[in-house]
Amino acid sequence: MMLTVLAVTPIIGALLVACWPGASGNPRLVKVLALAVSLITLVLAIVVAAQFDAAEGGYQFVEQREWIPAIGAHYALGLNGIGLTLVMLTTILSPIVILAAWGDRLPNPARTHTYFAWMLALEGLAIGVFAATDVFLFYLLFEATLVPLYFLIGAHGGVGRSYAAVKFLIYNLVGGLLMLASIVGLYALTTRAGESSFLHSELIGLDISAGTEKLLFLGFFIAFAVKAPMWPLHTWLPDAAASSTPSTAVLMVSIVDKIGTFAMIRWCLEIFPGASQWASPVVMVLAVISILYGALLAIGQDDIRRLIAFTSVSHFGFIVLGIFAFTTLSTSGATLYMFNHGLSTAVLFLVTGMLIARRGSASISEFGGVQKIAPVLAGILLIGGLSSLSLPGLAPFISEFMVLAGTFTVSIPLAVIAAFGIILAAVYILLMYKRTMTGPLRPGLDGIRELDGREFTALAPAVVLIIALGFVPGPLLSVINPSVEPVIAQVGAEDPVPPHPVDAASEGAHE
Amino acid sequence: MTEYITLSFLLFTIGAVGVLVRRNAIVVFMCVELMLNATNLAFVSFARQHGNLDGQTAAFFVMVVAAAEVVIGLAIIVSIYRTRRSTSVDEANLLKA
Amino acid sequence: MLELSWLLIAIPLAGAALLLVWGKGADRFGHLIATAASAAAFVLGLIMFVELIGRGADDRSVTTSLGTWFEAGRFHVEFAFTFDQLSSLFVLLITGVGTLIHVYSIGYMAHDARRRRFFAYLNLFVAAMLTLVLAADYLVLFLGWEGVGLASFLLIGFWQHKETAAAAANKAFIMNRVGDLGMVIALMTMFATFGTTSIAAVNGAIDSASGSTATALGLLLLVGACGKSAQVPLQAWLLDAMEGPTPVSALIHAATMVTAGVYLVVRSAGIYDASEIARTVVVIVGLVTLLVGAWIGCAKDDIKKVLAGSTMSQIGYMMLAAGLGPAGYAFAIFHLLTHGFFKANMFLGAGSVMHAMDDDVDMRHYGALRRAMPITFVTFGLGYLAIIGFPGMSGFFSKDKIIEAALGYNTWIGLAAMIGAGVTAFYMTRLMMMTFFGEKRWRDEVHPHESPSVMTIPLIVLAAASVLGGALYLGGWITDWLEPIAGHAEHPHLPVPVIVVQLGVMAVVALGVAAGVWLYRRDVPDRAAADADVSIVTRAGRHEIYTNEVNGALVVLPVRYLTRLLVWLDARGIDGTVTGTADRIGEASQQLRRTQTGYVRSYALGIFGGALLVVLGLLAVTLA
Amino acid sequence: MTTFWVLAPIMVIAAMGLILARKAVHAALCLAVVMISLAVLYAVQDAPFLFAVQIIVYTGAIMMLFLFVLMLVGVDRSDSLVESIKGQRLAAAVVGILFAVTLSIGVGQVVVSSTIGLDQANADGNVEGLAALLFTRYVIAFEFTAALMITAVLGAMVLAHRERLVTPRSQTDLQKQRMRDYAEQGRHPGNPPTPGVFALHNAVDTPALLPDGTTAEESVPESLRQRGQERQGLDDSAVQDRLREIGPDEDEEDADR
Repeated sequence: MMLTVLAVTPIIGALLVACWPGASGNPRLVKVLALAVSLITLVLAIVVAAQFDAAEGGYQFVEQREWIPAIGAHYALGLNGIGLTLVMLTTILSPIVILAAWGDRLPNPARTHTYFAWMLALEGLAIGVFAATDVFLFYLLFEATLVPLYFLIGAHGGVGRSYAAVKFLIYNLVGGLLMLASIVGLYALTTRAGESSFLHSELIGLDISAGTEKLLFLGFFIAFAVKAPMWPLHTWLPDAAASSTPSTAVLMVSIVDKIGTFAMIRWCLEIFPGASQWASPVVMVLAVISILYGALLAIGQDDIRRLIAFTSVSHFGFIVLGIFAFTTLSTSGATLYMFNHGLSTAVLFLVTGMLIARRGSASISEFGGVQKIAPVLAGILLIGGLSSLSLPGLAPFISEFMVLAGTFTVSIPLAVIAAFGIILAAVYILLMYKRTMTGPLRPGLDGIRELDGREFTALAPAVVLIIALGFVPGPLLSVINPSVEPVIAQVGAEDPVPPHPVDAASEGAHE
Repeated sequence: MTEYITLSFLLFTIGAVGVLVRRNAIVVFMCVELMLNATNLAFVSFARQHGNLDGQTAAFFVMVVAAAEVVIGLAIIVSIYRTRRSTSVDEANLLKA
Repeated sequence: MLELSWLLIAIPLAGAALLLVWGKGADRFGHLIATAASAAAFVLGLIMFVELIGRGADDRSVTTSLGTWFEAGRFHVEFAFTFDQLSSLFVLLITGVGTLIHVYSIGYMAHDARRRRFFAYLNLFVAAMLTLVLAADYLVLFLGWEGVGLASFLLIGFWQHKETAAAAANKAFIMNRVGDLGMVIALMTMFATFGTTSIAAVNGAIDSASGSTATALGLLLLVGACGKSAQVPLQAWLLDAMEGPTPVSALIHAATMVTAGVYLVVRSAGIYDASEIARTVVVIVGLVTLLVGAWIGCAKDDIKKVLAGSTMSQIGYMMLAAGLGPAGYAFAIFHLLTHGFFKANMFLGAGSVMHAMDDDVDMRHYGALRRAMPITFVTFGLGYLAIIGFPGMSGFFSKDKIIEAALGYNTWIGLAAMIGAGVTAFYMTRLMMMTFFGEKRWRDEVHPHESPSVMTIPLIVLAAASVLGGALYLGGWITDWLEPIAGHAEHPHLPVPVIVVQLGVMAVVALGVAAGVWLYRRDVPDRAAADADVSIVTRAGRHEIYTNEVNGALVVLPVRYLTRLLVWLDARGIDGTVTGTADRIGEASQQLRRTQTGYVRSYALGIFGGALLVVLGLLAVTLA
Repeated sequence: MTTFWVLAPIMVIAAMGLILARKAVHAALCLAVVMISLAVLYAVQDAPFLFAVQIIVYTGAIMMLFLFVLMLVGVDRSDSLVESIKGQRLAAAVVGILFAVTLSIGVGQVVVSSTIGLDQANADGNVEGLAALLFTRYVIAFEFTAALMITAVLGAMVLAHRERLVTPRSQTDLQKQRMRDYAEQGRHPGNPPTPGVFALHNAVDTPALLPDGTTAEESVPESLRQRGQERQGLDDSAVQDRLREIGPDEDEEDADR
């Protein structure tokens, strides 16, 4: 029941926010209400995390009920370490995002309550996606997340919002349709094998012929590659990010896009291990292209939000690379990367969003010298940027290194080429920082305010987490590792043994 | 038996073609009635073939519905005629953007 | 006590965090907190050093682990620190010189509104640098490595309102990232080969791996070292880094951070011992940088850039020594320490001069400052004597040893190093002559004055260290001390007796000094000759032998064009395909729209046709 | 069977007449023929009740309604047979023929079992048999048809009813309006000309000719004009033609000279 409560709480909250009498005339009430709901959800998530037995590894808090017996669909929820990580990310980011969204200038202020309601609805649906262990339920929730995002972008975004929203929707619907076709295929297979079922546990053991498996795998994978987004299916992201509010962008990139990479692990790797092995070389090459391509395009952007969107393309490349390298190290790293990237991108999007709101323009060339009058804002931007370029001591470094090191044991050339991303990351982040924050103050920027208390409160938890996880990632990894190991075993891969292993414990610990 | 059904189909097709080619709403309407009658004939014939009265019952219901439909249809034609002074179905092409 | 090495790092780190988080409230006393933190780390380091000396020779490496940093699969990183002979020396250098520079900065930055921030960054740097030298695992070392890079970035760009400072900071960070790429690949190679990145484990197990692995590791680490230590070909950032406040140049870009590459090579002695090729490349890199640095030092008029060129050159000596293997490791560290003293001394002296000259850095505007700033002059002069290797000064011992070792390795390399010593003497003499001797060339509104005692006391202490640093070599102490890490150094087999070498070096140095004095004995014009009027050698030196241009043409421009091309391709190619498809569908729909005439009879025809199709379909199914 | 073979051609011809007749009234009469013939076919097929209903409901009520509406909207008017939608007629013909052919082929497949006949079902009488079905198995549907009929009646009333939206204008108002129009637009304040004043055609559907030879549209009664039943084109040339038919006009010839 715990998971249902967790997922339904924000959705009830969304209904409350949307329907609260007089909500449309009282934005402040709406904001407080939404924040309260998201905080309650966070508390619930912490309760779940506290009860989670990290060492056990398998699915916990399992709920399973018959839903549509005719096709064998179940209402089945359960969390493993990977799911828990992403649920925590969702519940941690939601209050941050909602608090940061308080000051958003919406195209139609009278609809503020729907803005916050959609955010909460998205939170609830995302939790459901991460917890679903029935592929039919997963698919429904996966597609349902498009609805809130569509409205968040299309109704509450900025310039070009309807174009971006439609582009986002069509891209993701096309991916979703391919996945639906694969799900129908799975249904046919299970029906033929005996009893129709969509349950993850049933599908894992399913006997699929190699050709069919590849086709079904592709249906799933393309849907997730669009979501993730991977080169060359990425072009919806920059538009969507540039046309939405910062909070929407965070929800989209930090949470919803993670569904893609998360689902690659849960559905592609576990259900189609053979096909995953088959596709892995191509996917890894695509991932490396994403890394470099995203980074190079980020360098060439003038719109800050598009820049961050392209950095995300690059980072998602790392995540996918880690997943498809099939080593415990890289896949754990990829999972950790999802969490860390969520945090660092949230900080970047929100803090630049605050900057953009102050200036009324997202063009880098319109800024300059802001550091002088808003040092705290500049500092947080720098920390966010440094985490994005994976500076050791900040959370993303560990995950990026894990991904690279794990990949290196599988393919040296790919890991080395991908590592060039770390140079490009420095270029795009530091150029952006330099052009916006340093140098003489540009005329017209005199009115830029320092972060106010609310904004600082919204950003501080994420910044603290980024720094803390840079030094103490242990708690997260202890949850992730036991869940990743069975995945790697299911794929049938084994961690390569170093040719000249050293027993680190005995060597390193001599006094 | 086959000949009754064939006649029914023939009448139905003629009715349908009439709907397609005539522009006077009243005539179009009459063609629709012809189509309904054609189906009734099929119903009655099938009733005889199967040896029960369900077909005739169906034909009866069709007649009832047809009567109701004619009442409403003609009322609509009259009211359209009142506003547009025409009974041509081509004039009512507001569906076109 | 020796298990407290983490505390060494924690103290300045806490200082930095405190100053940054406290905010404006700490403006009045922030610098004192930072200085106290640095001093406390020094005291703790000193106590630990004394304890280490008290221990037996084979019991001088203490590793303490704070626990696991992260682990997954076969990978496991301990957050562990090693306090041993090598790191203890570095701890003392970093905290000692660091504390002096903190003290100096109190005076130097007194009028800067953001002084608290400056001290926070300095403390951050000290913490990161200590992490670097204390790390027991290459990954922890990399943490410190990047930490000092960050501190360097923040401090070079400290005066962010200057475009040049911000650009220099970016350049430093990005060029270092190129080096870091080598480091990261080295780390991955270590993991893939040995399943660990522990320094002790990797260096211990390197013999079991193939020679090519050792060579690869050696070269990759060298790439990292080149980036951090401003060695050719990644040296271009160091001269620009002089945009930072002078104490930063002294601490980070002279005494400590830039020598991290040398530390890395010495720390990875096991790896380099296993690969002749890697060592040779280190020697070549060191030698080339040595000469290039000296060359640049001769041509610049900016006092800080001369010193920066000199730093490059001196680190080149250290690299050269480190590349010689066990014969040179100890001398590399020895020179590193003495250089840390005298170069910090001279940078601070230069800062003192600039302070007096209203932040003018052009030596052509100086002249005859010896009377106006006697303490600065004397301390700077002692540093000068040390760097040129005046007999008895610290530099004399450390540099001589390197040249001897180089001669023992290869006569030509030794001779080249010797010539480098002569050139060093020349450009340092030039600097002395232009700054402190000759006629006054400063403008009348400038009133040179001696700096306050908070700045001169560190100068005096460092000058004393520059003079006395050679004491470390008394009785070969430093080679013995480092032997467990660096291996036993054989006495080099020289073609000529040692005394001949020493006399030869002295002769070359004397020549360099004489040339400097002769050329700049009279007044120097207060404006440099135009590029066209000087020899091609001078011109190249002024332009830092055109490395910026080369980098620009080979890296920056191609990347910029590639970026533009990709932006265009993304919009036209990939997104163009997508939007193009959408447009085609839209056009097709426009065509199809024509069928929607709005005539009800058309729709009826459609219905009828559809019915026909359904019937046909049904028939087809039944008949089939 | 004789009845069928006699009636079937008549019905097909009448049906063709329905879609080919220019005038709606003719079409309605054709339809009536089809319906009555159908009624006979029902009778032949042991459906006396439906025979009666067909005559009463269709031929009696529905056809009357059709004719009623036809009278209302103009009985004389014949439709233009020129097709306005390109290809509509051809397409309709092709689809229709294909449809008929396909269905006829289909019938051969469907109607295979022999005819049972209704003798047994009609043992208690056709009406009783139908009644038994209607009031047992189909009673709910039957009730719904009742509801449908009521709704239809109400619907027809709502649709055909015209609410008076403005108070009717009195003679005084009309007169005032007429004078205002005269003042503002110069419209003739007197009665409109009567139709056919230059009695070339002795009918109310002929517009009057004005002195300059043009026609006065408003001379034709409005209801005729709305139905589009006024005679067109009594323009100058038509007048001349008519005059020539009547006989040479001396004045005209004088003028020519």
